[in-house]
Amino acid sequence: MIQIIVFLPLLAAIVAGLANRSIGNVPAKVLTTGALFVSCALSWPIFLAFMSGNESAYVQPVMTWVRSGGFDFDWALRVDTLTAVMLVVITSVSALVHLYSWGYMDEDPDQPRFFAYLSLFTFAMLMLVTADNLVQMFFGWEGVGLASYLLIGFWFRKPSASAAAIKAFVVNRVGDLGFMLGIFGVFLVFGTVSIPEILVAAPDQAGSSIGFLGLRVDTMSLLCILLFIGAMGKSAQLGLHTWLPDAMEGPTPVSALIHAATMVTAGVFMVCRLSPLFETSQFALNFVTIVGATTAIFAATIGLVQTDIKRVIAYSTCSQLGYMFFAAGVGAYGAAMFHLFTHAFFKALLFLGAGSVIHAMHHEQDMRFYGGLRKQIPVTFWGMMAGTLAITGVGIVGLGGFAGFYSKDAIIEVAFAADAPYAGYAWFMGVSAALLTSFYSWRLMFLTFWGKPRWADSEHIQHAIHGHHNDVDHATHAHEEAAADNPPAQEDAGSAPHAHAADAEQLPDGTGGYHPHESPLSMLIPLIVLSVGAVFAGFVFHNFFVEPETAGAFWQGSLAFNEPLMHAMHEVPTWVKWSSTAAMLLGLLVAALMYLRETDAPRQVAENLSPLYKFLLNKWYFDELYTLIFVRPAFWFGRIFWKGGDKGVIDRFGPDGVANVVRSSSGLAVRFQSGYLYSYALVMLLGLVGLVTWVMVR
Amino acid sequence: MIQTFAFYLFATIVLLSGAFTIFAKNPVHSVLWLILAFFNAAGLMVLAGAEFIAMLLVIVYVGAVAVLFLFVVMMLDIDFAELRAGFARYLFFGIVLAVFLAIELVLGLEAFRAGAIKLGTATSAPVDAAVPNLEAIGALLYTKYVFLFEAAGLILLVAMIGAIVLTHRKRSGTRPQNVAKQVRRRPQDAVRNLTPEIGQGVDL
Amino acid sequence: MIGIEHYLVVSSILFVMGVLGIFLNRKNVIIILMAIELILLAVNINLVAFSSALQDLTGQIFAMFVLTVAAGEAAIGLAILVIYFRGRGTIAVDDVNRMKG
Amino acid sequence: MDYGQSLLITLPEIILSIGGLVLLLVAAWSGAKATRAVSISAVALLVAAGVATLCYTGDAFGALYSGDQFSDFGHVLIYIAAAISLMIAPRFFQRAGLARAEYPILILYACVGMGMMVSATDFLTLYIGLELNSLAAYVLASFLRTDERSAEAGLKYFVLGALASGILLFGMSLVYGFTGSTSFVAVLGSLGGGMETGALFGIVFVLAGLAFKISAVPFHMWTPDVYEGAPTPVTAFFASAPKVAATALTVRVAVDAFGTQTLAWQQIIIFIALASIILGGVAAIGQTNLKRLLAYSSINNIGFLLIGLAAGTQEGISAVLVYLSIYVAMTLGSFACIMQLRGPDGEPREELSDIAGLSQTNKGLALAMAIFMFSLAGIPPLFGFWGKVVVFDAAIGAGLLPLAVIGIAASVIGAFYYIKIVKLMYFDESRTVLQTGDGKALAWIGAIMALLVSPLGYFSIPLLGGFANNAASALF
Amino acid sequence: MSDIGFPILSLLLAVPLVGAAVCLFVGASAARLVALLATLINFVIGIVLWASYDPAGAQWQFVERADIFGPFSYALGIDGIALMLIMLTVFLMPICIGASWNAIAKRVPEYMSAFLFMETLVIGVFAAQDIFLFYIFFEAGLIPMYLIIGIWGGQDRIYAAYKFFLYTLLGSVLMLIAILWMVRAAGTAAIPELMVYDFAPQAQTWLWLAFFASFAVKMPMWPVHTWLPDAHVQAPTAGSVILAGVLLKLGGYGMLRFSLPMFPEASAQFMWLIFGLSMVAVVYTSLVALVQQDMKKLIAYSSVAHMAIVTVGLFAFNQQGLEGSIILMLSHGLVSGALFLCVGVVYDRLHTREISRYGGLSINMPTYAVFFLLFTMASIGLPGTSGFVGEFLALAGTYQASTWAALICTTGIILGAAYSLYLYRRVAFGEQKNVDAAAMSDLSMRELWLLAPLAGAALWMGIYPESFLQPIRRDVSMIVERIDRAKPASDSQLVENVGWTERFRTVREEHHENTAAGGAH
Repeated sequence: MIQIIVFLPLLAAIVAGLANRSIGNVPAKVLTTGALFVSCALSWPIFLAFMSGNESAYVQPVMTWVRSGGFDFDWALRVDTLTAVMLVVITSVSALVHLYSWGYMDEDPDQPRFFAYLSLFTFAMLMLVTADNLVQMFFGWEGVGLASYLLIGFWFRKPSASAAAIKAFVVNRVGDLGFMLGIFGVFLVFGTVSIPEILVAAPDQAGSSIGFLGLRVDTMSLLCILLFIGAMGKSAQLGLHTWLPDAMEGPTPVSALIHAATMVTAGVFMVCRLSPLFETSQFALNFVTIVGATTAIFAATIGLVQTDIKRVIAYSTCSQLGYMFFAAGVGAYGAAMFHLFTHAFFKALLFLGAGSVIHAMHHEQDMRFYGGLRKQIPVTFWGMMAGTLAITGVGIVGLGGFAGFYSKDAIIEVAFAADAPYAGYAWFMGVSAALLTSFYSWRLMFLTFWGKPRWADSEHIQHAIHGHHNDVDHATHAHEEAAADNPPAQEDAGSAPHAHAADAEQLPDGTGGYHPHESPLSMLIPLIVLSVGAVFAGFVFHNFFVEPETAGAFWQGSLAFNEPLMHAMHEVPTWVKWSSTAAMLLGLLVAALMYLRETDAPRQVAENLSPLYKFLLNKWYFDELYTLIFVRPAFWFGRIFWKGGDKGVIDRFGPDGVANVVRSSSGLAVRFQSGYLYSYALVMLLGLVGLVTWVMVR
Repeated sequence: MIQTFAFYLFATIVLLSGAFTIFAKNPVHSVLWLILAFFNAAGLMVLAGAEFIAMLLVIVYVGAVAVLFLFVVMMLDIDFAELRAGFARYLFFGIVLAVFLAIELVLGLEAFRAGAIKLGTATSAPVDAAVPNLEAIGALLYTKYVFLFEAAGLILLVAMIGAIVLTHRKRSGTRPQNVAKQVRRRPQDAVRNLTPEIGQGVDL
Repeated sequence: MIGIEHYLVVSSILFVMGVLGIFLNRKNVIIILMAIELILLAVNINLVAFSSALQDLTGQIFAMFVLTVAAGEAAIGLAILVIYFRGRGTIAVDDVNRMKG
Repeated sequence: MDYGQSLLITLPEIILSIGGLVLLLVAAWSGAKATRAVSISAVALLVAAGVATLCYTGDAFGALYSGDQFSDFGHVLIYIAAAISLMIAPRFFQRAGLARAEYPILILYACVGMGMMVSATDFLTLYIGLELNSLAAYVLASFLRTDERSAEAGLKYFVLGALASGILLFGMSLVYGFTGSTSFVAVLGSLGGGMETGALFGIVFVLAGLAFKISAVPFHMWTPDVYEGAPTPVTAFFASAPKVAATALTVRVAVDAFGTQTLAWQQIIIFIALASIILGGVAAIGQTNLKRLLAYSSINNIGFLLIGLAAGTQEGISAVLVYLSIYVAMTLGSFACIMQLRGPDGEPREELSDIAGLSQTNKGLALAMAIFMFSLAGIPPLFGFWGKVVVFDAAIGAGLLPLAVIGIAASVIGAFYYIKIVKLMYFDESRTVLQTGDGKALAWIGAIMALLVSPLGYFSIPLLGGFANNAASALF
Repeated sequence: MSDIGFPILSLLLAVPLVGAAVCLFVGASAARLVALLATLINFVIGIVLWASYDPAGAQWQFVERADIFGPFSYALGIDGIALMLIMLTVFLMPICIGASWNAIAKRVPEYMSAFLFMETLVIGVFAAQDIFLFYIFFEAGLIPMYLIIGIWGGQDRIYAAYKFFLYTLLGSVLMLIAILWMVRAAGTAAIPELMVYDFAPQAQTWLWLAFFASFAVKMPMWPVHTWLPDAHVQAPTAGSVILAGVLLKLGGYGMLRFSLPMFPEASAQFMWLIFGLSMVAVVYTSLVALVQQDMKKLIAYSSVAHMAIVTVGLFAFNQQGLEGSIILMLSHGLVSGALFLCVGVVYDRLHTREISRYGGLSINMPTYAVFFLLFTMASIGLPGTSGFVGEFLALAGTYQASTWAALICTTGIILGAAYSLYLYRRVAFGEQKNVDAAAMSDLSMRELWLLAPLAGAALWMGIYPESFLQPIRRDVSMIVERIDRAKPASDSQLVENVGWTERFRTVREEHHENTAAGGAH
């Protein structure tokens, strides 16, 4: 059964990908989507079986892979609780995204390719979560990277899309470097890369030391940190996060599936999967905590000022991943997984909702050109609302709430409860980030759905109105989007834009005469389904994931479930329990104030705090920094090595130099052969005298 | 004593005339100096008790070789004035080198060593005082060295062939008398009558 | 008897003189031929002197062969010189450099 | 001394001498018409002499002449080379209007001289043989007497050759004086008991004189000019048979006469070997004339040969002989190819630029030439490589590792110009349309030599190696 | 005689040789057919060979031997490593012929002949059991390659041909001296016997260096790599394929067959030299590749970087490193060859290799783009492709030997991704900037048939590498066993249960001990 779940998407991807021109669009779409729904349908029973405790972990071998002097790893599918959770997340979201894409990608000429990529991604992700050994996990790891690359660059005519695709791949590879070294180290230390065996053997190695780069370091800390670097890359944590916002160049369903629900959570999954390993190194856990907590707040600050609807959600994702990590860092792996689970639903929902908005707004992604869409696209609105409520963690302590309320608040509480060294920092950051999350989420909602329409100035809308639009026009849009990517810094998110107003037909209502229409059913159904998830997932599943009494049985040891910690979480003071709710309310309040009441306030704030605003708008200048210290020097050194090194030194003094020496000495020798008898005789005499002298002095 | 005096006389003249041979500006003079050198060398050989070789030297070199040189010098009709110019180019370097070699040789051969030079001991063809030089050489030449003697003959043969091959040429420019042709010639072949028109000329 | 070393010195100097004659001469090939004869003369003096010192006739035989060969050599040399002169109209050493490099 | 036995042992020389005389008479009577017949007879004589040489072994005329296996090897190789030089010649001289019967006769007498050289066990024999060969060679070099270059070649060859034989003679006289004998055996014995400086000088002078004959640096100066100026068949002859004779002679002198004073000459040989390899390689790069280039190539190859000699072991000598055989095949083949190049007017062409694009006009010729060039460069799988292997192997066996390393590294320089010829033939476009092919003899000889140095040559290794080993063992 | 009662290796050598001879005497179209036929027959023979090879049998199989002279003999025989490399050769050869089908228009018979001759030589290198025979085959490869580059190459073909020829010749002549010395010292020229002969450690040092001179150039290692970009750029497509696919493997094969088992102590002594050069190579050439404007040059530089990983793997002194290196060599042979083919496909259409002249090829050449992507991914070692298995194992082995080397060389996966994807982006993505490039047609059937087998092989090797690991396992473990005695100390030694407080303490003394034991630092 598990084989079908995993390989059916692959099969579909291959068929749709290779035979796309012979079978046509619709069969390809049907095939891939159908395959995913089958997978999904088969996954839920597995999950339910684990929930009911009827099933225990097992491994389904597939094929030999590599056997190299004890470095042995095979293709095998491991199913346990952790996998089961991921299975349902992946297959469900993926199936829904496939369905959604029917509508969203309807106008695209390359649909089979798109669906093939999506299915390929799903396959790789499934391989990742079912991995029995680290290398297969790495296979999935890189496989999803490939799919992500392909999907980000799906509209490959857009320069920005292909650039973003490369960026995603390369930055991920930086993380993979750590992952690979981690695997090597694991093999060196344990003599195996089989995950269960490592987890069993790990405690024995606690406290041992190992050489690394001439240093002598704690073995387990080293291994965990190396592996965690891999997780940082994939999960876009601080430092390696820069690819994620750019990845929004891909079609929106991709953002929903890959860059929100599944792939980016692979890092969290990995840390949870290897939680017994991480448990042996407090240092590594501290590292995870700090990175997670910092990312949570860092990404949230950037999210505050972004104007592109997808980018706001992307930073939100980044931030939420930070939550998951610091949850894992303080030892609450269950909570991390729980947040992963719920987040998958509500973040996919948000993205798909955003996609629906974008679809309705004719590929305009700038929120400054939205406004008042509440009535135009109600289903989308309500879906987005559900997502927002979920992500901001709306709920009442003791009674219940949306999905985020259970998962995110659990994390914040457990951070407070844990006695890990940096838990306090994590808690504070968590609460602060919750405040910011609430603010930017509501800002998004208010800018999009409330207020007056501000569409008229959007070039996309202008295009639509003036009939310039045609079906294969994404690339053209892309250029404009790229141009609009970096709006003038002074221009605040909330203020009415005037950049493109020149030739706009000024209608009083700001619609420019454009009438957004609701998305087709294929897009709405996923929204609705996910909304259900966003609303109920927390309530339904929190017992299994985090409740100390029941969760232990649920996890079956597939992650290091810390029951005392979970107990402690329930024992935190009441103010702590309310703190996140309070933060959420505060954020909502400020957002409402700024974007519903005093619509001029954002601009004033931006002007008053101009340096900070610019700093945030430019994403803490990470891209600029990396360009400065990595990209430019790489090219610079490349040119130096090429022109200066290869040509200027090696060739010049090597082959060319030798050739020149030989050639010039040839000239000399030839000149010596002057043709004159006496010089010939002289040379002979010289030789004779030389030889005689030599034998005399010897 | 007289031997020593004669040796030094001969030796000095040999060396001097050798030097003049090289440095003389007129090749004819060179040849004459060379002849002088040969004569004196023959004297040195006589002193060493090799009468036959000494005579041979005079006969072969002076009688044949040197005359050949002289002959060629004359025959080639060389503009001697043009050849007068000096040595230039490698003069200094060459002399230094030559002197160096000479010094090395002299030193190396240990002519100035206190004791006598230690030569090898000969066994192959000892000199028998009773047998005259000429006879002894003849006896050796026609027995032990007969093979080489014949080969030396071949050398002369090759030299002869070579000289002929290289220098002999059929004179194509000469016009020898052909009597038969002259006799066969008839007037009607040799004479023809023409009546040229004015201004046309005659076509020969 | 005159010591062998005296002969050796004379022949050495003569030999070197002959060699000198070959490469110091720029103008006339005939002189080169004569220089060669000087070298052979030096060798002959050497051989005869050794023959006498060793009381061994081989040296004299050798000298005889050298003489023979020298005669042949002179003939060939002059023949070559003649055809060279025919072709070029000169026997100046400086002109003998059609081929070089 | 048994004259009958001696005469049998020297039979090859006698056959050639008398045969030569007869042919001379024939030529004198019939003039140029007989050239062809004389040439064929001369080849026949060489074959007969070759057979004769293999029939009898032993010392002849006291210790003047030795008909051992070493000399057999030398004889046969020389006769083969000479025969080929005869076979490739007729058309060339015909075209030059100089088809003369003296050419084969001079070759025959040169062969007599060379035969004496390789068999010499006495300095007297050595000298006579050498001079016989040299005098014939001087004449041959200037054989195209109306050609200025030919005459100049002859003149240069003569003057420098006479100087060299003067040096050689002076050395021999010293050796004679300081050892008391001209016989190799006696010299060997005498030197075994210690050595006077005079004898040492003798050795140096003798080696210098011989180095001239094999055209080793720094006594090589004549080589390019003579090779260029001499008629091409003569150049082919110079590059093959006399090289064999002189090398064999040098080997014999070094081993048989000076073998007890190895240290005295080993370093000299090493020096001139390396100098030859390097200079031969370097100077060839700047050449534009094919014959001149091959002259430098021969200098280069002599360097490799001398490495085998420098080893001074039986193995080394065997290697020298193997190398020599392969070298003869390569060099004769190359000349056979060059002689097939003719301009539109039928005149021989020998400039490097003439062969540009040859592979398009005459595939077979270009292929053969390429084979020779790669072989000369010592690139496997061509047979020239094997020669280098045995030589360097011998050097290593004698513990001369630095020599081997430097020598082989310097061989790369040589490769530079060999592949330049290949480049010209294969990569460049032809500028002049050449007539190629000049009779079947040349084509056949080129083809056979190409086959010999092609990988098929490896099949001859057991045979060649065996002969060479036997020959070398005769010296020890 | 061989295990199957038939001199199959000789047959493998003879078929292309005969083909080469025949080609010289026939016309262009017949020569193409002859060449294709000969290579296909050889491929079939290769499959038979693989099928008859018994991984559990004797170490050397299909042994043939004929003494020639002294220690020199015509001896053939293969182990698993050689088998794999021979398979690579016979697999690539028909593809090369196919790639030259239309691209080569002038002097076709000679071209085909040169290629077939090359095949014989390369197979000979892998099959030779006599060290002289090995050398002959090894060196002889210069000739056909010189001609291929020089006659059928691009603009600067003559410079490139010269550089290729002389560079590699200089490298290998020193090896010849070493070989002669070894044969003399060991008294045998048989490679199997030499592989178990213990040379004195001092002698090993210079012998190793002599071999290194040759193999480093062939490999090519930094800084003697500069012939490769020139040779690749100028060579015709099939020439590049065979150069990258097979000829570069000769260096690795040599190290595997000679340097390591014959000179274990010297190998250990020079481990840091290898590591140092390789580390430089990975970073240096990757960065250089990043700034290339010429497609072939870029791929050529990437070859240098990949080969550097091969060398570190080889000198890691453990099973993973060696096996990884071998797989990486095989993989690189397939993938690099395929990439050159991909360049050739567009070159045939537009006659330029300048990257900027292309763009947006995914639009008009979708199938091509898919293949190109696949090979790009295999080149950067995406798991599931052949490149991954090789790189991963090699680096895993390296990590055990030196964490520094592993770290630096692993950066190659980042840089590799950067330059490869950057290339792909400029060629296949973006707008169609040039009208002529946009008008190019997609892969023809012939081209598809050339690329598809390579793609299949690359995936097969990535997904089920056991097919390729199994035959070499025993041979590699024998090498590992042999060199184990000289294994240098690693800087990644595990020390059990040192106290928690000592973490991140720099233990300089210990470090120095390690390096001292590990040889030159």
